[in-house]
Amino acid sequence: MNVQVLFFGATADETGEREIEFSFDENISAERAFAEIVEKYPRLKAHKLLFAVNQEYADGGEIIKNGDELAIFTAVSGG
Amino acid sequence: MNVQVLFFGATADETGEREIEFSFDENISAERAFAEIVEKYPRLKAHKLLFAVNQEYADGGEIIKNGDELAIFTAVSGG
Amino acid sequence: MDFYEITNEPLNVGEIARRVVPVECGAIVTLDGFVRKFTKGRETQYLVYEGYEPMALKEMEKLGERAKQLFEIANVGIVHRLGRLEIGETSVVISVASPHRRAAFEACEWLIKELKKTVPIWKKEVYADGEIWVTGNG
Amino acid sequence: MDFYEITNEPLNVGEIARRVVPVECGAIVTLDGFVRKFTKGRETQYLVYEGYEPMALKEMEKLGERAKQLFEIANVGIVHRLGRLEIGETSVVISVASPHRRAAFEACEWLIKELKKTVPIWKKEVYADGEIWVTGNG
Repeated sequence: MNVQVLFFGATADETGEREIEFSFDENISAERAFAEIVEKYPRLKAHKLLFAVNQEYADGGEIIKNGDELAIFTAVSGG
Repeated sequence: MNVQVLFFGATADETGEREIEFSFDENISAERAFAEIVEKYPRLKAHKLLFAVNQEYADGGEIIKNGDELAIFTAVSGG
Repeated sequence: MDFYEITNEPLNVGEIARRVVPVECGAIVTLDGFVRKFTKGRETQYLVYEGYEPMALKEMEKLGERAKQLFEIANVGIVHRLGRLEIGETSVVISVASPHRRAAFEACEWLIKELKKTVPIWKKEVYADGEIWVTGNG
Repeated sequence: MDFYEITNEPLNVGEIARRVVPVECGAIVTLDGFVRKFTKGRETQYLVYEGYEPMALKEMEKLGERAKQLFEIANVGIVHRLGRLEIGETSVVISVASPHRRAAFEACEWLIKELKKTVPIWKKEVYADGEIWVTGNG
């Protein structure tokens, strides 16, 4: 099962990526999915991270489905 | 001794005047001066009036001088 | 730059707001007061604002100076329009620039409240069947 | 009309503010956030804003809907600019129209505070000797 993972700002700089494809086992939770991604890009651990699934803030309990859009970013600083 | 007296909005409508000359005895207080003006235009008594001397709100104790600019108007409603 | 103006021309809110910006500031709060179509359920056709101009300018400037003592703000701009105003036209713009937005919100709200109490400008509401000079709450 | 937009073009504060005006309203309060020259004493050359656009629009709309539940306001408009912004250029405009100005001030201040916490947009400050992605306070 494949998902898209998006990075922005500081997380895009740390990973060198803005958008990647990532494969997971079926029925993985958001919490585990994001942990796997962070393991692949350990420099992300230097930051306090926020996570979104399908353009909504994730609480970790979501079950990731094929084709979902995940995003990892730092605390927002717009305005 | 002569002063100018200005009316605005409702007080201009009540007096039919926007600007008049008025004569007073020397050393008259603002309180007495305004009372004399209101006596001449009794329709002003229908309103809660505010008074200014030389473009400053008057407390009544000011001594009116020749050439002063007096004004009588109702509670302001700008904005 | 602070400024206090009275004009018979239409007001450009954005242009007024930008004039209060110093380089060290990060936020402008602007109040844009305008002509309502309905006042207490009655339909207004248009408004006429009249002012005691030299005194109104003095009072506006006093308010700006007082606001700068009371709040941590950098600049204040107040522009009031006089004459006939149609529905939806801006009658007054108050812009406050400050490094921290909290002070700008507080000062802007304080300024419009005080302006309505002290600045000698009067509003006449014109209806289909008559007109009335609005009296403030003193 | 409520509206929530993200754009790469310069923002016209007055034009944005006027779009939130319904006929029954009497006041618009507008926050105009812009690029400061100095941040904590360090001189910024320019800023780059980046956003997760579809999510940012959703979050902005959620804020507007929540503000209309919390405050007695009529309309909300939020427009955020992205891309490179020079000193003094407007990055965000939040306009709130309401019959009574108190609610507009409160809602506008609440909206900018919440926007800075929840809307996925990031600011990079560029100095003469480096650049940094600003991290919010969560």
